[in-house]
Amino acid sequence: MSSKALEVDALQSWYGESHILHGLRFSVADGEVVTLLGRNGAGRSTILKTILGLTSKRAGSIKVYGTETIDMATYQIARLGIGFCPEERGIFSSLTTEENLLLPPKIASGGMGLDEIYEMFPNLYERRNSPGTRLSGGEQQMLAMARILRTGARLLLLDEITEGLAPVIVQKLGEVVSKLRDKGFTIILVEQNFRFAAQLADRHYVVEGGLIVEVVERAELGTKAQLLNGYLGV
Amino acid sequence: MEETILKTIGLGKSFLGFSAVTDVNLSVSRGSIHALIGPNGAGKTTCFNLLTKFLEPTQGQILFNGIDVTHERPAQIARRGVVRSFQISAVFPHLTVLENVRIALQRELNTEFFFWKSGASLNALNGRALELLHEVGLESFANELAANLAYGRKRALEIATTLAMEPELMLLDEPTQGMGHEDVERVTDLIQRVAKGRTILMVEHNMKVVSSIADRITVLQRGAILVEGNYQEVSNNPLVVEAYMGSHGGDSL
Amino acid sequence: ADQPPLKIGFITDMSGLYADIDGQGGLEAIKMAVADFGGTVLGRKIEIVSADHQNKADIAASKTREWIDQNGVNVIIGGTNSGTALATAKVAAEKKRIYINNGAGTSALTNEQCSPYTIHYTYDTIAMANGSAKGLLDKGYKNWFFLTADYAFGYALEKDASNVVLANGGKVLGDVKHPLNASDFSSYLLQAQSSKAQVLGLANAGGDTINSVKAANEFGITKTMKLAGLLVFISDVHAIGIKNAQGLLATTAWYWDQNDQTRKFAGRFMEKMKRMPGMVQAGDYSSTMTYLNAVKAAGTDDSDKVMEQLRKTKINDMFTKNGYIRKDGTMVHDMYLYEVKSPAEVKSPWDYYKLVSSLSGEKAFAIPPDSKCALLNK
Amino acid sequence: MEIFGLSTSALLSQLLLGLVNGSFYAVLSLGLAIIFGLLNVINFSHGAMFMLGAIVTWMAGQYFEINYWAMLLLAPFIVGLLGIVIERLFLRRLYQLDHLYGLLLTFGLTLFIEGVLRSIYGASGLAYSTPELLSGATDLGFMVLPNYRAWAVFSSLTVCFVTWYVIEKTSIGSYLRAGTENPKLVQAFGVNFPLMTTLTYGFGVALAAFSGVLAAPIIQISPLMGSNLIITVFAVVVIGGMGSIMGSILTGLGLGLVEGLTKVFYPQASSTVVFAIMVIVLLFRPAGLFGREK
Amino acid sequence: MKLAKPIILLASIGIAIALPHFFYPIFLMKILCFALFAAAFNLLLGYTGLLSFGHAAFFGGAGYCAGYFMRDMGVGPAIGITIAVLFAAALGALIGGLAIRRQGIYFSMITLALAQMFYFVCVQVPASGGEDGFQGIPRGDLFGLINLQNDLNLYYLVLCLTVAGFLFIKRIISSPFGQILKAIKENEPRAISLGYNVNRFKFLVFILSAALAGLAGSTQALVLGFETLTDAHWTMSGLVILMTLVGGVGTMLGPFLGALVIVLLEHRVGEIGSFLSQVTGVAWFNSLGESVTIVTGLIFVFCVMAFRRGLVGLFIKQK
Ligand SMILES: Nc1ncnc2c1ncn2[C@@H]1O[C@H](COP(=O)(O)OP(=O)(O)OP(=O)(O)O)[C@@H](O)[C@H]1O
Ligand SMILES: Nc1ncnc2c1ncn2[C@@H]1O[C@H](COP(=O)(O)OP(=O)(O)OP(=O)(O)O)[C@@H](O)[C@H]1O
Ligand SMILES: CC(C)C[C@H](N)C(=O)O
Ligand SMILES: [Mg+2]
Ligand SMILES: [Mg+2]
Repeated sequence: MSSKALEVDALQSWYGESHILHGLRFSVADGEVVTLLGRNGAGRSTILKTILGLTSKRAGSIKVYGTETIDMATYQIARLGIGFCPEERGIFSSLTTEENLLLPPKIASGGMGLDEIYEMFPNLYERRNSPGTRLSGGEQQMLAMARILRTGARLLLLDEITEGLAPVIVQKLGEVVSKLRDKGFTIILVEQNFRFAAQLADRHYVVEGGLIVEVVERAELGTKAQLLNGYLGV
Repeated sequence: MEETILKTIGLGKSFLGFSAVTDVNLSVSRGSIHALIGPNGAGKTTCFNLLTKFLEPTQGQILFNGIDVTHERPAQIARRGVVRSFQISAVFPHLTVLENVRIALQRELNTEFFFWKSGASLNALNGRALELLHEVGLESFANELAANLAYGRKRALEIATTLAMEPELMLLDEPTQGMGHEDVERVTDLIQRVAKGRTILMVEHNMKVVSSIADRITVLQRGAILVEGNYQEVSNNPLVVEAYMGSHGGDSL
Repeated sequence: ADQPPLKIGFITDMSGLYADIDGQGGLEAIKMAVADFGGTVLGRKIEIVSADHQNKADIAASKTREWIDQNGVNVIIGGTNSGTALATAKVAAEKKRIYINNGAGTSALTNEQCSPYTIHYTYDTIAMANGSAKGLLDKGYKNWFFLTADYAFGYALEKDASNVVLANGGKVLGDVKHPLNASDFSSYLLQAQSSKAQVLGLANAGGDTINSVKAANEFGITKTMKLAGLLVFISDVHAIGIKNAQGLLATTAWYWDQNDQTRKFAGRFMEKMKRMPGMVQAGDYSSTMTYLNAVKAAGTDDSDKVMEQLRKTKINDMFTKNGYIRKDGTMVHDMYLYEVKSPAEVKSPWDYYKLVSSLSGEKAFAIPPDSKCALLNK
Repeated sequence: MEIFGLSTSALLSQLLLGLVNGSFYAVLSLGLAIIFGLLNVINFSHGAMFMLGAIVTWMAGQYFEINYWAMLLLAPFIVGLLGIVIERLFLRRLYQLDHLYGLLLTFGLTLFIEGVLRSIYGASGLAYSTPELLSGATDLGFMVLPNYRAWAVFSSLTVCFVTWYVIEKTSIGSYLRAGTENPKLVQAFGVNFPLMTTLTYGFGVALAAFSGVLAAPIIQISPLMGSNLIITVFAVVVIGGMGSIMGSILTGLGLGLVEGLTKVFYPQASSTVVFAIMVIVLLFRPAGLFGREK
Repeated sequence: MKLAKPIILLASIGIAIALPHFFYPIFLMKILCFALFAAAFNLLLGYTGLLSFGHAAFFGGAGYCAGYFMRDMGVGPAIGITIAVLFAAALGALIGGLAIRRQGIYFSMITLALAQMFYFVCVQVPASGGEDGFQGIPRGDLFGLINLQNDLNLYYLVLCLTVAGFLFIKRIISSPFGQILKAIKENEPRAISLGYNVNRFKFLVFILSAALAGLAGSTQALVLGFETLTDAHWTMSGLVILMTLVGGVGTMLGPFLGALVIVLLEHRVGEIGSFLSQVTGVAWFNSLGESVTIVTGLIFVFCVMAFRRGLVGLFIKQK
């Protein structure tokens, strides 16, 4: 096993005719937490989707735990141990909350138990029998996050998980993510909420126009604050 | 004119035995920006749905300008001047930005059923529509299809359309959700600007926005009102801190 | 030699429900007739144009109109389906062109909608009803129950048959109407059975007849009642299968195994089409011949003159003996009542029928007492 | 005893016959409901697949002397394979689009398949006889029920139940339901959804073919035998609640009964009654009898 | 460039006037009637987002109604068609009134079901002539002035009616009313929240569409001289959907092209086949005539797979 959870090189990606990613290179070691920062439309969500092969076309190289995946089908990539929490949440209206939670198949051992998850998100326990899309916006967000914790995936791609959540929940989610990091999960976070990201990440990538324009290590946060401000307007 | 523009008495809604909103007595005073906050699933969106009659209340009464509107249809409520935005942005994607706004303006002409009338008669509305677009900074996009706008601009368009209805009361559901910092600031400014002469009731999780513009805040929890007050009062209330704001005082940004 | 060709237009169901009764086989029969005639008449080449009306009256009528207006077609031969036939007849009459129908059942063609240019050649509902009902009544089957398809054609069959039954001292114990193209007949059959009638008259056609006979066997109704198909084609018997069809009574104008002439025609047809011809296809052949003979005899293709010639000629060929065209357009000829053989009696493929009785043309095509056809009184 | 001028035994026998037909509707509408509910495709070719089941059975008997019992399994398999080919070649490319396109495509395929078979076998039909083992009838006292019809009900209901169980009670079912809404996401969870959809379509179509085999000995086998059925079966699915598996089964059976009664009291209307029911049901229960409102 | 439009317009008018001298007028009229029918249908599907699966009821119903008044009541074509259009509108109010309360596929199904019930009435009522069809509708003359027995005269009348129908539809679409229809199609909840009672709009547009379909149906009955059950059957509802889709949904030209292609197919496959076999020398094409359904089927499959935007998509470039 490689010590790299993810290695991306010369990555390009398209939606139909529009060329979104123009050759990215970055890598994430096993057990690291990194964030992708940037403005609306910079292409951060697209990076996550491209890793899973969800865009219409992609080129370059993506190695997941050492396996080249550029020519693999989405479901095969996922089975290498990736858990994905999409931006639009993707809750299924024809399934109940609990069915939504149980939906993603286990792809490796070591996932969390249902009890553990309900303890973490009591709202979900309360609403477990109602149809997934009848949940409030925030509850759906929790559900989207919770359901990938069960699967045993070790590499988590989390897209704007704090969006629409009450501050207390955001805080709690921060705790969850650090706990996951402690357990050795590898996490890629896409965030608008810089404060949230800053506490958690080992490294930040700034994305603009489909390229990585800056890398900021945790230690450099103080020195590069000005720079980040310029890119993100924080 | 009454001081209170909107008042609910014992408003409640339950879904198959689960009560999402219980006994809410809300009063919104004219001319204010009133924020509705609370934990996820507290019933904020449901309240909005009840106020605009997208949902039928199981209990209680809704008074708008002192008139009981509990049993009116959604379109009637809108005609009274209560207009909402949606949690997920709602525009007419294949109409141009200008047409989007015109749809809302068109009602005042009272020609909406005139299928024999020329479409050119609507050009009379262009001036006003452009004015509104100017207000939200979109006039240069007037002939663009709404579908091609960036997210933050779609929200701005939605607000412009809502304004076109000359609403007395605007209901905004998480207007800044999913926006980058610049957009958040732009929309916050926008809300403040359009609030002049109107009343705004908004749901928002971004405490920066709430603290900077809300005159009054109602905190919902589990479908019921927990406390009410200005930002200072609410953010220092231990119940609110525990249920909603968390130890960072909600200022996670 | 610069004479324009004489054109025969053939329009029928080529692709739908009734395509086996007429369709490609009918076209082949007409081609055989033209070839047998020598390919030319009055020094003109004989041409055939054909079309599929898809059982849609509008297509039938507009095609006919177009053929006459634009292509100079001299005679229209039309196939199955009453609706299309009535619409075509109307156009032909308006344009004064001869229209010969083989395959449509409706007697309206020679009754309320009769025209001096329409010839109804092979059979009509009256002849079918007479054939079946008379034959059975003579054998002592007096009590009838009808299973009737719920449309004009089914009603006509039932009405014509029950008139005959009543006129000959029989009784109609009841009827049940089923929607067109029903797939399950068990319910109707049980209703029929409980009437305790001796004969079950099937006033339907095609798939409906086939399915009724199949179900009647399954429910053992054939043991207690005699099944009389008021309009059964040999292709239907083929589809039902001899095991289920045995004992079924069927009236027909023509059967391939009647005599040497019919067998010879059938053999030639079989070679081309890989199936035996039915009465409609035989009628196509015969009517084409008859028409061409009349053109030759009249020395012109003028519709009125040819019609006159047709009316005064007796038809004697492999299709019928001493047939003639009555004033209302009916071609009057003998009809035959057959019974379907039992599997043991069948000696060769398509050897399905044994003769029960025959009925003279006058009796079979009796003019209805209340006929509204004005031509009859001229 | 008499009810509406009909003896109890007559009424019972009519109801039983209704149930027989109902079980055909149940299997057919089940297949349609699965395909609609899980793939979002309005499978207009369902009637053609039903017909193919019957014709393949006839062909196997005619040309290869394979008997009914073998075909009961083989015909659905063969037609299912055809379904798989159709899904791979055509339908696959239409999932992202409006329902209409799936409908239009399957409508076109139906015309094509029916047209080709009609030009080979004609329209009047092919004969197929009841298997020896099931010929004969049983006297139930109030009526004589052909053994074959009893078998048809029994086997249909068994197939329906098993299918329902798999879809509603196993995880395969929940993948399918979720995949209807958001196929990409389900794949992102590591499920080979394209394969599942292909197999599901194949299975739905195989159900239709199974029903076709069952029908072969009792109704006329002809290239057009399915074309009148499809619209009724479609109505059944709508009344049951689009996509509801149990709904389509129960409604199928129920419709058989209602139709049976109509055949006694107002036979002409027996093929229209389903639409009257549909209007009434939809006006009062917008999502069908067993459907969930969105 | 400014001149292009009027030139195209003038050319089309010229062609339309000259056409019956080159092609068979009745056939042309049939295409016109179906084009109008498809355009009426498209007003609902393409511009309001409502898929009616019951439009045959209006088309066929109006045909019967016009036939009945013209043949059995002896009224002239102008009055006959007017009554038939009113009848279709009333039927539209009935069916639409019930159907618009439901959405999506359920809306389509209610329209289908009600149309099937109407079909049942057509089958049962003796006046319709059942399967034999309602035969012998007289063409009469227009206002006692223009003799419609003459195919050319009738052609110009039908042309005028169709063009008027198209212009009317165009007007509806661009009218203030049409704007709201578009808004409903795009985002119904938003239209409601802007204070529009969407059901009223749907109701009105449904009636307009039914009335126009009725105009097409009654005109066709006048042209052909009879009316049959085919026109009221659900397959006719299916056919009009196909025409619209094949031509291009939500465009003015689409329904016209779709009708042209489908009517051509129905009537001309045989000839197209023999033409092809002459050109290519492949004898198989000759047998095309017997296989209308096979060819039609293939064309639909082809359209769905390759020309999803309809024929119009071939002319208008991608956005
Ligand atoms: N499905 C799609 N089809 C076409 N273009 C798309 C699609 N999704 C995203 N884009 C475009 O790709 C670009 C990058 O989008 P992406 O969603 O990756 O941005 P992001 O950085 O995640 O921003 P956001 O804050 O809005 O989520 C944007 O210009 C967007 O308009
Ligand atoms: N249609 C419905 N059926 C059943 N339960 C519902 C329905 N709509 C909302 N709920 C439930 O009611 C509660 C309140 O939901 P609501 O959407 O009003 O929350 P909210 O305060 O807007 O939360 P958020 O901030 O997360 O958007 C939630 O627990 C939700 O699951
Ligand atoms: C059985 C068919 C050839 C007759 C057809 N039903 C008719 O109407 O004439
Ligand atoms: Mg994003
Ligand atoms: Mg909410």
